[in-house]
Amino acid sequence: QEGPIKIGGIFPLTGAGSVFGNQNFQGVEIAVDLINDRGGINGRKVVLFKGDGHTPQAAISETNRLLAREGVRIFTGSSTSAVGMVASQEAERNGAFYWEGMAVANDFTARGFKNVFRVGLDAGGLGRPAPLYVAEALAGLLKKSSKDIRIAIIAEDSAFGVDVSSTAVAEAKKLGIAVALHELYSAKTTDLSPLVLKLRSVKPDAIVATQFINDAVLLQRQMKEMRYRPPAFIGTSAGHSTLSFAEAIGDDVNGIFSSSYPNDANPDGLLPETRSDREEFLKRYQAKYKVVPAVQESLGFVVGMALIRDIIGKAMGADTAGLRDAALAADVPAGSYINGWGMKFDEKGQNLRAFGSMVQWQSRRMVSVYPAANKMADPILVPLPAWGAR
Amino acid sequence: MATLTTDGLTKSFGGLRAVQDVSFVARPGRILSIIGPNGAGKTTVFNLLTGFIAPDTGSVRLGDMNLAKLSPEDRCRAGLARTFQVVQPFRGLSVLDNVVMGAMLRTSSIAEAREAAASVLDELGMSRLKDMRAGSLPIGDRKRLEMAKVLATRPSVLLLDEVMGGLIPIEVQRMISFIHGLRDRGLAVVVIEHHMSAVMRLSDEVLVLQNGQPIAHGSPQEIGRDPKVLSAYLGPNFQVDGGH
Amino acid sequence: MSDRIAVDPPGPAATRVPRYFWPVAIFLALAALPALITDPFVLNMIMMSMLSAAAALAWNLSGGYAGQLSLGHAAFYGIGAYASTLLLLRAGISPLFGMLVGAGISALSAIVLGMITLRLKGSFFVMSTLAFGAVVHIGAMNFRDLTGGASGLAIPLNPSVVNLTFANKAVYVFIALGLVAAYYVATRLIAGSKLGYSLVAFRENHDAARALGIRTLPIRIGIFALSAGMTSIVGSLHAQYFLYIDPDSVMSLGLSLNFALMAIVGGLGTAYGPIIGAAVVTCVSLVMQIYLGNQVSGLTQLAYSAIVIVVLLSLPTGLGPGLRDALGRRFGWRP
Amino acid sequence: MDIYVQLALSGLFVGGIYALISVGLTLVFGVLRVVNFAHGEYLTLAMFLTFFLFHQLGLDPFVASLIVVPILFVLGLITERLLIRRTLEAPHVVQVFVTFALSLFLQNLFLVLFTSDFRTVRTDYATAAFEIGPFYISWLRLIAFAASIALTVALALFLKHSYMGAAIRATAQDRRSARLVGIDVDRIYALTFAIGCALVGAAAVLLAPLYPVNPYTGADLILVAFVAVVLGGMGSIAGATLAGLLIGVIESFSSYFLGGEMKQFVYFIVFMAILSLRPVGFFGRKGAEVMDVT
Amino acid sequence: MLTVRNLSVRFGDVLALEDFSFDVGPGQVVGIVGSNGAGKTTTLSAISGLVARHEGSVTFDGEAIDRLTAHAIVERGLIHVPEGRRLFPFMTVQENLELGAYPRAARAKREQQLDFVFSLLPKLKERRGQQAVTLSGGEQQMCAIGRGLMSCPRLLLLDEPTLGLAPLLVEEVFALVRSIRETGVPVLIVEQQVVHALQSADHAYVLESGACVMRGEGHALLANDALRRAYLGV
Ligand SMILES: Nc1ncnc2c1ncn2[C@@H]1O[C@H](COP(=O)(O)OP(=O)(O)OP(=O)(O)O)[C@@H](O)[C@H]1O
Ligand SMILES: Nc1ncnc2c1ncn2[C@@H]1O[C@H](COP(=O)(O)OP(=O)(O)OP(=O)(O)O)[C@@H](O)[C@H]1O
Ligand SMILES: [Mg+2]
Ligand SMILES: [Mg+2]
Repeated sequence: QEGPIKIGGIFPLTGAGSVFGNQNFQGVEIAVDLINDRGGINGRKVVLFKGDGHTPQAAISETNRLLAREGVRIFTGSSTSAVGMVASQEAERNGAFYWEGMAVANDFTARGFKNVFRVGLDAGGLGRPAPLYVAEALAGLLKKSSKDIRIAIIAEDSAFGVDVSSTAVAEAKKLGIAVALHELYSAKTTDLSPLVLKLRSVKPDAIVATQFINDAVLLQRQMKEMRYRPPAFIGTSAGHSTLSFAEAIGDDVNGIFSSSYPNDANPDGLLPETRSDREEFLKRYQAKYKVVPAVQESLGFVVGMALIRDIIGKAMGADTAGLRDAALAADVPAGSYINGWGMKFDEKGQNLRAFGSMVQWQSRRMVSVYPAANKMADPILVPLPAWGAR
Repeated sequence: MATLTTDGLTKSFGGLRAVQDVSFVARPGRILSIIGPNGAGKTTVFNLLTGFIAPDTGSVRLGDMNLAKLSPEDRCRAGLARTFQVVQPFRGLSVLDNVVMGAMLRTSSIAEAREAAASVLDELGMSRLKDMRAGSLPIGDRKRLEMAKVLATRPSVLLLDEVMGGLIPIEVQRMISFIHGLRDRGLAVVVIEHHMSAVMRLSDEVLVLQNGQPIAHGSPQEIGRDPKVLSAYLGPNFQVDGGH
Repeated sequence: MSDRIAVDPPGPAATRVPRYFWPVAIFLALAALPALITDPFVLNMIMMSMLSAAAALAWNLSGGYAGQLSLGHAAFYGIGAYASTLLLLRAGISPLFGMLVGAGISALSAIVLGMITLRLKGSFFVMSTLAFGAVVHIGAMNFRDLTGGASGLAIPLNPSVVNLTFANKAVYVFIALGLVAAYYVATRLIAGSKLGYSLVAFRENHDAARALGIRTLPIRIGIFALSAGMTSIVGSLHAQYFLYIDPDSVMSLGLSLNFALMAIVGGLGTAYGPIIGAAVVTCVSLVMQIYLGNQVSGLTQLAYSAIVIVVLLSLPTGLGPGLRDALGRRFGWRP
Repeated sequence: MDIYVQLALSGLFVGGIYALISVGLTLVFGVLRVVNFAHGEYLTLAMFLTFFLFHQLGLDPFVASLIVVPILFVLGLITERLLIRRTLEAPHVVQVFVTFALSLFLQNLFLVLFTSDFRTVRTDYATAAFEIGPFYISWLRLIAFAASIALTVALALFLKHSYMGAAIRATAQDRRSARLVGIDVDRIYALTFAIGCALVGAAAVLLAPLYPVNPYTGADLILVAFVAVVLGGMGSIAGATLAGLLIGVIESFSSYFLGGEMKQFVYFIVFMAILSLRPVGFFGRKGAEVMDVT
Repeated sequence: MLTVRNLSVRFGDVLALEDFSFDVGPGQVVGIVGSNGAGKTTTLSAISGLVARHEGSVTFDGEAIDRLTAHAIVERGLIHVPEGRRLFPFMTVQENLELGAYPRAARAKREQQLDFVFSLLPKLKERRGQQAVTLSGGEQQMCAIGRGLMSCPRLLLLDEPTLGLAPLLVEEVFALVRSIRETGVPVLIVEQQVVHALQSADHAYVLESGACVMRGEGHALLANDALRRAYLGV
């Protein structure tokens, strides 16, 4: 087989989901560039095609377009579950290979598809770290036992917030942590003060929040306005691990945790060649976009590297059956990707070596504090100091 | 053909007594005119009769049927049809289609309705207008179209609200003959009109309203001489035969 | 709402060719397509056009002929999608039956909604349908135990006729084409009937219609319910084609707006307009995606919306009637 | 008890901004009979402008209002001239969908120009608040509320007492008659549309320090404004204001007592209930929805 | 004052008015009569700028006004009181009247003009606070004419001012027209009450299917046999 290896990226690049879609896509693109600059796969170049799956309808037509017009047989995506569900289904129906990164829906790998794999986390992967961290570390820092600590779990009501927060609730129950409040709201809201009032009356020891950016910012501001401060605040990957979040609330961001895709890993825990990938990625991203990459960008990079280097590279080509075999055979140790992940799939196609982590904003930078493998620093500012004193 | 009977119709809008205790009978083969100053409540009476407004008290009967519970559309089905003072054409449709909408009431076939509509237009001398858009007709033709639409429903009682407004005398004359023709076919006709010379020639009897109340009822000649009517409505210079 | 909406000119149909010549010819030509085309992009494009056309035809019955501009029809689409999907997933009932259940539920909700809102006029009606759409959408988001909430529902890929699931796209296209043909014929029959005339009468002048003995409320509620049921069936088909539904993709306001937009772009109150509108709008935006999609994000939609504006401003009665008038002037041709 | 007062206060504050957004919309509807689906995008645009003035030139949002509001006014004039005027004679549905397409156009234009990132105007006083007894009141929200009410009252006075205002009201009631008494109806249309845009510009300036902006911000907010406009009675300034405030309060109470995800549900249900009891909204006039039948 | 030459108006394929020429001199009442659809309203609308596209010329006080917009024509004192009254329905009588004084020239004299209108039409003074939509037909007509007078007209165009009015009010309207003429303001009146119109008019024109078929002094026309046969049926 000659000619380039074609990969289709189906992401929401316009519309409401486009913030993360674009960030993911940029990460994948850096991976493609890097691999091409290193000589491609067996001398073949890798070409990444853009597909704007801003709605499921668009996702299905973009998948078909890339299949028919560009001859793409390998797809990756998708940022939002609705898009990922449809794009992967369409790939499966056409006998192509599909590689998911960020969509977290638990159902994603439960549909019995043969050629669909998720290298990233499911909802549990994002939802579990917060209660775990509360039980293992935070309770102690707050001088409580995990039996009498109480948390409030709040989330925006899209698939992302609902799935992640309900696994957090389940995990908390399993760990014996009292959930004092579980509340959902629409991310489009302009006023969260009723929620703040409720939090104030419930008095949780920690808030576990799954939010997007604008509502994350709004909540922090309104808590400040109303002089309400929980002892600890744990956000989630989407809203609380972005630079816009820190940009919007300034130093008040310090001390806030985020249960997250690992944005970064302790280089000591990484394999040597991964360390150089990490430097390459940071260098290239900053050169191209003039900002430091956050979690969604690095996730995109991981997704790209895993697919291209470790699946396509191993399969020696782009034939679906070969890719599937390569995926099922993959056994990549932890620490092989810049966020500390490795890769091994279960029979349904879920990566077992992806894990969520806990980061904390320290001096307006995100620092990994959990799990041990990724840990870069100790947590600080627990309990949270007053507003304006962080 | 049926008789329309109303008894003690009354209607207030807020504090305004628009219609007060109006009773009359419209018989087949007769023309009853309702006249009175502007704002006397004439159009309101029509709205009450046809069910567009519910009366405070009073009853409306068509033959043996009490109409109180019927909607405007069902009253029309029962044979009581009206025109609007402020004409209400289906502006976007052709003249013919306007009339088809009326003719549909008596047939379930559109083809038959079209034939019926065409013949009504013919009777009214409007055939040449049948493909014009109703919205582009001048006021006089709109008034005749208004007539054509309701005639196509083949009513037994016909309520006409100022169909002669905007017509020149010769056209008024033609309209009078036309309405006489309807009467002779056995329709009961109730006419609201300000055109006094027309009223005098047209009517078998006249009811005069003022401030919502009936102030006189009788033959055109009696009305034309009634001092109350002269001072309230017609003016002192009015002459029974010559109009103004 | 307006007095200047195009109507299929009631009147003796063109004489030389039989009344249904052109529609039948076009339908047969289209029916041959799925057999000839294998390109999945084109098949998908036809499928999307047909789904949109069917929904726009259904919308047009109520929105175009009766002038009841509903911006809540996505709710019925969603009810259809959810009813057939839930029956399939939870009870193993075939979508072939499930879509009828959905249509029944949609029609019933339309009747209830109609009794409340069809008394409202103009923009008030529009906004209350919009509110209805929002309520159903929020309901689907929040009654998670039933609907799966925002996470949506995935349908397994088990191809079979009973499951109304096929590996081959061409089959879907055949089905959708059949649905469009059925809706087209239904529209023609209704438009030429007393019912159709009554709707137009209501649309043009409510009081005048009542004064002519036309019982407007029952027929308006009836057509609203029919339109809702028809929309619902398209929603069920959508679910079976996408094999995944969530509230945003099957009951969003954007979807309602699109149904209406396609009917308007094609020609409101005509039987062929929604088909033309749906085909043109869908194909133009998909084809544009090929050329603009790999450039800057947002460019496709930017161009798309600009084209819509230009079309609406230059052919306010829609592409169908607009082109027909133009052709008529040039060749004296009237389909 | 305290909680009720605090909820009512936060509801009113949000409602004030809803009111200001709605007032422009209802004014344009009342006069031009155009339902402007792109109203929200003007809000977005003005928020972006405020952001860039703040970010590039360091202008405080309140100072920036002196630039943003006039720019929006001019953009309103231009839009009316290029687009809206051409739809006035078209069927109603065409108008609705031209503004809908315009909203899509602007959203994607912002996307191309500014990307989908959220931008925040971060002022020192963004979260400043004071306490009265047990209540916490955000200065910014209080100011936003007061300014909304003040602008609405000013607009109502302008309409009631100036010649121009009378001309605007007259045009709303009958455009042909307005021509006949010497009113330049085209100018009134342009002016009204521009005032509508300027009002939403003012709302944006007040909103910018409170809320991050991206190309879809306006679209998210505008649904509330539509509901407020209809609930208040289309074309009624007082009605839109009252309805805006009411929706704010309903949202506030329902999110506290029923949960945040239910608040839209509640106000939509209230909306449909009120319309079924009073089909013309609070201050709508019977027949107003079909008033201008030329 | 007003000179109209070869005025023609077309609506699509319909030629509504063809080659109509006439003059209105100072202090004159000029009448236009004719059957339905003859083109009377069209004539007035073309003069006042409501119908923008027409052929021919319209000169007012020596100035060509046929390319001016409706409001610019009003500014020059040429005031059209339209068919069907067309008040501002949800404004009070007084507000309606005050809007009549919208043209710049009239604003200064608003109070004075209001007194004048109220003295001419005392009924309006009585109803000044009432919403126009609730007035009776006759009162609405009074208000419409009053609103025209508020603009300090230099020429008044009245379109079917007696349509739908009770006989007593018809008399009043014609009396009003005569008293307006007394104040020196010329009136161009379109009427279907042929007899009345011709009696009051110094000069009159008869339109038929868009063309002027007869012209002359009002009284002379009224005596014309052909006219009596065609229009009065006697
Ligand atoms: N819906 C309404 N609300 C309030 N007042 C009304 C309403 N309808 C009619 N009126 C008032 O009731 C009175 C009677 O009106 P109606 O239209 O019946 O008069 P009319 O005799 O037909 O007069 P005209 O000869 O001028 O047509 C008028 O004063 C009118 O303003
Ligand atoms: N907007 C329009 N579009 C098309 N045709 C029109 C329009 N307005 C008027 N016409 C046509 O122009 C002709 C003259 O109408 P016009 O209204 O001037 O008559 P008129 O003499 O005032 O009649 P009437 O006494 O009934 O008021 C009519 O044939 C009418 O159909
Ligand atoms: Mg009347
Ligand atoms: Mg006329």
